[in-house]
Amino acid sequence: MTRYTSATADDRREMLDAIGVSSVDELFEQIPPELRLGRPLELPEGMSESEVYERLAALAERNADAEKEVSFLGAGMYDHYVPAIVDAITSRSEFLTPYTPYQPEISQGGLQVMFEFQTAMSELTGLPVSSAGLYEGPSSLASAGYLAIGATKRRRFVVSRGVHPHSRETLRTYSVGYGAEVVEVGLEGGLTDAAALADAVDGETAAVFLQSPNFLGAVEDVEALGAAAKEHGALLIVACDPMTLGVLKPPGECGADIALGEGQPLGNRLDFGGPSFGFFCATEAQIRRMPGRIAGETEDVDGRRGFVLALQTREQHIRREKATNNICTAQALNALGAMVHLAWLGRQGFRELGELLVRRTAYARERLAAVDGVELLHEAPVAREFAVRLEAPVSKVLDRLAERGIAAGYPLGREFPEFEDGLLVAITERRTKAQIDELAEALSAAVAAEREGVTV
Amino acid sequence: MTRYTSATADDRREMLDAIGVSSVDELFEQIPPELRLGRPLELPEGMSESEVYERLAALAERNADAEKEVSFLGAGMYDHYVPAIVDAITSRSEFLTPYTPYQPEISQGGLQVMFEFQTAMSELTGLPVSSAGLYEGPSSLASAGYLAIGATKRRRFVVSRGVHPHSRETLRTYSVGYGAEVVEVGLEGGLTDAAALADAVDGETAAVFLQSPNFLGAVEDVEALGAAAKEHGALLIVACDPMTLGVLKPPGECGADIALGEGQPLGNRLDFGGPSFGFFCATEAQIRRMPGRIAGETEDVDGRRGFVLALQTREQHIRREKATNNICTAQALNALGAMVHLAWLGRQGFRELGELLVRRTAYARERLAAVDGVELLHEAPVAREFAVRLEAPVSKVLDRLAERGIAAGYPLGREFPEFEDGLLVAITERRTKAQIDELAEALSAAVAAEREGVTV
Amino acid sequence: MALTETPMQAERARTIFEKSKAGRRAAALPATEVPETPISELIPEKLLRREAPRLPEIAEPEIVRHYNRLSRRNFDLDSGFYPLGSCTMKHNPRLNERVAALPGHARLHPAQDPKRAQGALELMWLLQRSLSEICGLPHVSLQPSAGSHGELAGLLLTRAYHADRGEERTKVLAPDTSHGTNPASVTMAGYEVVKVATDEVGGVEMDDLRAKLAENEGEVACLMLTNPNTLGVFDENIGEIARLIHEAGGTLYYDGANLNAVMGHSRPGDMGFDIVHVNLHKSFSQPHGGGGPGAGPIAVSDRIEPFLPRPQVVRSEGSNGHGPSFDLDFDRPKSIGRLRGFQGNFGVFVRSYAYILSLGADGLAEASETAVLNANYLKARLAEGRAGERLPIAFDRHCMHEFVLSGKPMKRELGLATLDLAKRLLDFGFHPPTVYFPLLVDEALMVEPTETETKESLDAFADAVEQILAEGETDPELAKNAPYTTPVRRLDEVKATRQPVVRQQLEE
Amino acid sequence: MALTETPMQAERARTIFEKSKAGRRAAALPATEVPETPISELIPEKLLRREAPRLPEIAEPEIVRHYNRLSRRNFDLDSGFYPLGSCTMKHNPRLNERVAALPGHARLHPAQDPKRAQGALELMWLLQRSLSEICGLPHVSLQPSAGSHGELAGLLLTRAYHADRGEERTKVLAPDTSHGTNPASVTMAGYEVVKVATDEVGGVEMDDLRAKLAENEGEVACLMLTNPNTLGVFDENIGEIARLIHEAGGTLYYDGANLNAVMGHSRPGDMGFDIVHVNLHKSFSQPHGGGGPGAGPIAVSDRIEPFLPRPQVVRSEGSNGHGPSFDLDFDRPKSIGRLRGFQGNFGVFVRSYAYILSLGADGLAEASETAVLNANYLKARLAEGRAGERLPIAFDRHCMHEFVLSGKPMKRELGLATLDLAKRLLDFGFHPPTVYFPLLVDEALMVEPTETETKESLDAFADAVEQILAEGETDPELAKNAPYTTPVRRLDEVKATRQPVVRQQLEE
Ligand SMILES: Cc1ncc(COP(=O)(O)O)c(C=O)c1O
Ligand SMILES: Cc1ncc(COP(=O)(O)O)c(C=O)c1O
Repeated sequence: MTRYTSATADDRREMLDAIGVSSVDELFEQIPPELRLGRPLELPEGMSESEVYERLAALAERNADAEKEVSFLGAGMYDHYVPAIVDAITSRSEFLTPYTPYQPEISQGGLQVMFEFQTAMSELTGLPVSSAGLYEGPSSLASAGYLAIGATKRRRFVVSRGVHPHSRETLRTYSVGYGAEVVEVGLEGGLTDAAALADAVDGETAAVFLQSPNFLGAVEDVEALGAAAKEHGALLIVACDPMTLGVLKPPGECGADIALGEGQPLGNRLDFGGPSFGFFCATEAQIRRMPGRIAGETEDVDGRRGFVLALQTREQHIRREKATNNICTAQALNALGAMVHLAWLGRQGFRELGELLVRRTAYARERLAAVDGVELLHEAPVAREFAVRLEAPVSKVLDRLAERGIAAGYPLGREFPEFEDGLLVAITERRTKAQIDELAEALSAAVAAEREGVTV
Repeated sequence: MTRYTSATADDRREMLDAIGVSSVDELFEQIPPELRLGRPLELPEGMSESEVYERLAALAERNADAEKEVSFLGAGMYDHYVPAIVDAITSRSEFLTPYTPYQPEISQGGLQVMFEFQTAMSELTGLPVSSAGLYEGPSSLASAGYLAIGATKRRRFVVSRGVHPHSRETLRTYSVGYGAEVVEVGLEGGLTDAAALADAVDGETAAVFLQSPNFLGAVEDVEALGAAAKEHGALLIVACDPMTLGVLKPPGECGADIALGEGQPLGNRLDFGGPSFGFFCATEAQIRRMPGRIAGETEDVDGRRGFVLALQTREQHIRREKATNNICTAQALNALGAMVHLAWLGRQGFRELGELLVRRTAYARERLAAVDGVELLHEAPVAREFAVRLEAPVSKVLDRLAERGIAAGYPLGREFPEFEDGLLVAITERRTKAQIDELAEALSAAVAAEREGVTV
Repeated sequence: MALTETPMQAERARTIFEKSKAGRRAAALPATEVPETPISELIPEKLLRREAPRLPEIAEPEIVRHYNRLSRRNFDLDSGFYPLGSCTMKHNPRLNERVAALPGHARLHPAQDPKRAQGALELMWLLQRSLSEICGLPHVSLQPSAGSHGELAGLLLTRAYHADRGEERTKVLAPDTSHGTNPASVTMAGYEVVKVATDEVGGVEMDDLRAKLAENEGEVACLMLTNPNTLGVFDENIGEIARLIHEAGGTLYYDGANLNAVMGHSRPGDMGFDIVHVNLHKSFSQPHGGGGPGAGPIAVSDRIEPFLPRPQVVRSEGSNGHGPSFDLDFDRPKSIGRLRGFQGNFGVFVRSYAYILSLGADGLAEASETAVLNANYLKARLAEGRAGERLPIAFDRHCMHEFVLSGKPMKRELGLATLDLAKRLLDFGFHPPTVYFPLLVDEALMVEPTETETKESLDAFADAVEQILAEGETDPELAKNAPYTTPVRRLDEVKATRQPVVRQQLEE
Repeated sequence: MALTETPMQAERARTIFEKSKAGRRAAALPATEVPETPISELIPEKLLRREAPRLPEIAEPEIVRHYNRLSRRNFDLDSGFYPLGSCTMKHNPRLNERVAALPGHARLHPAQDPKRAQGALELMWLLQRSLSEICGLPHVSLQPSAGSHGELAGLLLTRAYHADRGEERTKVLAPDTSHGTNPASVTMAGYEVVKVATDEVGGVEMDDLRAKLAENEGEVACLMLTNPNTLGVFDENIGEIARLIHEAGGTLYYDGANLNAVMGHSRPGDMGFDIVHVNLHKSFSQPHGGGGPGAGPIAVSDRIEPFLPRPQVVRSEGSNGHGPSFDLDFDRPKSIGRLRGFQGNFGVFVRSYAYILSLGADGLAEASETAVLNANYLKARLAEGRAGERLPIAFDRHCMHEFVLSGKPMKRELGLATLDLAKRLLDFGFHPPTVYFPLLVDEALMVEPTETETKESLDAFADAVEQILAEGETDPELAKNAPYTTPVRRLDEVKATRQPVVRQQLEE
């Protein structure tokens, strides 16, 4: 008997009698003998709670996390401060342990949270309809592609190179499945090449994918770029960073049909990449093509206000092969974290935080640009992240800064061979002026040392 | 407006109008001008949540806690593993934030927990009546003295030197107040000197105080020692370590009138000494003299089972100067932690844990005794802690072990000048055989180095 | 005084937006510290937002109250019995939450240099090995975010596998008992679903399978199966099924949602499956969170391995004195590519690995044993008395970890639909079983007690069903109008879909 | 279907012991690792326990369910308005819980060498300095475990102070409005209480004070005062009172339970108090935990300092380049000694220091301002309509952070006792005010809203009182039999004291 099960020897006897078998093994006889394992799994024996804790704490010790070092890593996930009330609320059993709210009468807590979350994301993106949350950023973008095919009956995607490389790659992976061609449009001065984009879009284009701020941190003129899509009846799909939407014009006001993105910056910890959530907002026109759960308001038999899963006829458990998406279990708890974080920030705080990020990012960009051996990779306006070029091998410089307890940023080389010398630097409200100054100082020392070939 | 208050400018205006004053200052005019501070407090400005977190995390970093080093420190508080469900339950708002249950109809959760806790502590100590929890160990012992005076109308205490020095000192502090004489009886071979005790007790003695295992870890023969108290009609008051009561004979079976102690080992973290709780159990005869809250079972008007604060006529809010004790706010949440821990351990686990401690302690004692330059301070039987003598300056040896990330134990010198060379070593289920071996090895090296006068 | 409603019913729903008051706030932010340059000097005006989004304005105390009170309007696993078929609502150990919250896990950036994330990569590698052993398949990718994501991955792997052999197949077989995500994934992966019938003992109808294979010769890319299937029945013909599919050149996909029945007893790989997804939020105790997060790692055979998603966690033996080291391998030319960002739901991996460490080999096997024992016991209890009459078991045989009843007689004889029984169960403090699934059983009730329930809970549930059926004989209206004691009563779901209101409307 | 009881009422109380079943368990323990020597070979048989204590036997899932369900039978501050007079039920920030849980705090052993606990000692020192500034007294000891413990400390300090001057005094003065812990502490400290009357504006009756001082000349050791007092009234004569007590050679003790009214506005030290206790679980946001933990640090004047408890946290300036360092000072010859083990409730210190850092100088002052504003507003609202008639304010003047109403007219005119009103408030979802305290007001209702409540909550409470009084005019039985919607209804407290049942009885 493990500590999580309760069947005592007596219980087993009574239960087996009631079933009418003499042993549990008899119940497993429906498995053909040759398919029974017949040996213990080759796994360690069970451990006590304290031993499991020690084991995992020892593993955790071997990671350089943002509590141990000063991190300027971003590239889609950011070291924002998650307020204590987020943990206090998301850790309540009542939110942590239920399944998807299939029985609305006893799931009003979770359903109302979804409704509130949809309202908040709709406010942020400026689009009227929001899903209750998808897996995470890149797969949400790929799901938008699936929606676009359904909406336009076309199978050609035009994607800016400014879209997160993980999103572009995921879109490609999915496209092989549902059958779509992906055309990429390059960057000019850190921004999507408008002319190339206009050329690439045609009457066969199902959707145009942009990201703003884009992967290099540059704020795109979505409205202007989107014109090409409008003209040819393609959907305009915009990935965005929710933390910038207190300051930047919302996609909905820029003509986007769909706004989506990675939700981690809102109330979710880094967790080495997940779980977080993807948000997905769209125009009324797309409401019956949306992926994922959507909560809707209704009434009970006595006229009480209540909430249910609405438009379930889109979903796999009803529509099966005709579903608008296959998603089932998604990220309800992570969306709750986001909602609590947004309520905590509030209307004023959310804007102030956005402005704080813009100002500290501008400061950091200036400080680094002033460093000898460091120059800006582009001059486009930025909101919370920016790219520089180093006149020394990026990975070597990063190792030197790591020695000093600084994760200086994200090396662009692997995903942007054209920026082999590129480094992406992200700012959050946790990165103080002092830390930014320290980064500049350390970077200058490291680049200099590399150029002089000093060995670590 | 701080983030914890809600009065907006509009609110203030409306509220001031309703009150009929023009400003909040007017409300403060009842304070004579010369007594108004008239300047801001000399404290830093308020900080954001993330800044407060960083500040306190930086302070915490500067402590060598049991997560950072291997700790054999005990002396009344022990590094036991607190199961995760304890935190999960004690952190629920419903337990964390209410006041003392003055309105029983809406406090059944807390009141039933008290009732369960009383049952558990009664089972552990073998005494029928338990309080719902006092501040902590030593002050509970001092409160027992106050009870003894009320019960016997005598004012002389006989205390074994084996009782925790903090308890003895606290008893002295209190005795100066309520007026009692404290007579101390020494130790022989680590145990209370039975003959001296018998001599010290007389017809004027209100109570005899013993501790088992005593401060040096030795298991006392409470029954035998207690005879003297019985003979002269003094109360037998026994301090004990709850974690040993799965193995050791409960005080109730040894003739104790009162069993009490520090509750920290049960479900409470170290917290640099508090908050924890004191437990206090007694015979039926003392029920109306007990200190602190006691929950009792009763019924509601419809005959439903329910719980209330019983015997409140003992308490200060009813009896005022005639109260059996002045205690009010105590440690309800800490007692809940203990109850959950005890339920988690369960009847079998609690005994097994006690046996584990006895066996690992015996092993550690043997290993250390075998170290050159280390010898046992006494040969008496021990349960979870033991004392050794070092043939090198204790504080220097401790510094050397600290260098290796080991807190080797508690130096006896300050409180026991006669054991200037004494070290008290505690064992919990978190101290593995490997760590014990490492301690022996490190101790041997350190003592040797000190004797050879090697400098660190 | 007569009660007209429960206290919770009396409290009408108000969203946090309706509790907002201009000027209030909970957050205090750090000082800017750097020059307060006007934003419009840093970013062109036309790219800026005019009005701040209308997020709620409310101080911290009321935010906490709002969500605490809301939480109590949920039924949860920590409140009572939750026999929701196919969802494996087993206990969620809090230890797992504790270890997942360690800063070394929770504040580790996913783009951290692998050299400085060795603990995380080793944990992922260890989890991969564990799942590989449990599934009986040599290779594992942890990337998929949930079961359905794993299914899509499996189908894309199938496509890549066939393409690599120069074939393009168009059909995927799935039994009529399959879960909705299966066909949905098939379509998303660009395939067409071909249904296979179920035989009289609840397994795949072999003749129909042969027929479908013949009809679609050379076209069948894959057969997706759940075993034990959604009827809780272990398909004894699985060996033969595998032979047929492989003969036909297809891959065999195992929907691992029901793995909790066979851990340590039987392995999909040994049954002949090529691809398996595992729902860590089912068999491996990741809390469901009211609808996620989860994770859907996949285990595959050698022939599928080359196509696994990128990146893969790899281990290299330590050289000269150094221990082994771990890395992310991106250099996988045949890979289907990414299914999502970064490395997957790591926080879920930590919890599930902690669970595997806690139970160990014996514990996992014992968990499945007890799950099967509990299911068969509850089935036996429900075969007694009224339940036995009105709610017969759909396929009368020993079940594995779950079983399906049919409410058809109850409906015919008492006029009570399965939905009515489910709603009435709410008044008895139980979460109802899964209803109306699988589709081939009318008025289906799918019951999965899981191993972490006590005999007492199973008995209480059986007694409640008996009592509801007894009520139904005398007063069927009681169940038809249930529930009575829940925070809200039966809700109008049609309205919510006909005129969808999907967000709070706000003034100004 | 008519509701006969609420779901919670329908669930009868069962203790965890009653849910026990032999053989079940939640804990798995580490292996012994060392020789399994029979215990009786290590400890003599006669010292060993025969039967293991009958603790519950139950697996983890049911333990979690038991306590989660129990928790919902509590009303708590995070559920609603809690105007419990004298208890300062202000919001408990979760940030404080987070920082208290950091391993550097939570797993720090109290006997750790001060050299290796510098962060903890510095935190204690910083908290001491903060409280010193807030109280206007130069020296602080954090040792006392709660308010009443602080009172005892203060009285023992008083005794030591007099003894040091070769005097032994026997009497302590306290107003009839004082909290029960005051006289109880007086007796415990070996003194005799002498009551001082209250004047028509709620302050100390000066003539009576003079008389009592004269009657007990040379005998008065101390006057214990709460200011603002338990009527919520600030005693304007405090200057004169201090002069008289000091003239008489006594010490002046400040019960700091009401400090929340004056933080940053007025300081006990400046009022002439020698000794102050602070309830960190009131003004400084430590959660009450259903009756603790708390902490009751004391701040004292120079003449009391030599007698402070041992050990004291001290700071020494850093020499040659090193920063300052912190230590525990045991060498205090005149100290009254210890009041408890180790250094006090450190975990509480962390929370309260985090609170002080969060609010800062302005925030603390603003908190007191808003507390006073909220109290006066609610007082004004309750002076309207029926409440104004039936529940007059005991002392009609501006209050500080709380105020006291008298239910005397309500009782006379409607036959409703204050208790009935309190119980009826439970049905409206409010925690009632403190009742029947202070004693000198009949049918007293002591209302303290605190600064963290919204105007909406205050209005809702006032409306509820109005409605209950209106009901009372037409149907007084309604309130007399209230509550109706709570998990249990009115409980028989007499029975619980007459035939006390204070533990679960168990078989075998
Ligand atoms: C049989 C079966 N297959 C697939 C799924 C889909 O898994 P997920 O919800 O993790 O996407 C589920 C659970 O919902 C299921 O029960
Ligand atoms: C006025 C007053 N004095 C003293 C106390 C006692 O404080 P504590 O409960 O912390 O011992 C209280 C609170 O109960 C109080 O309200």
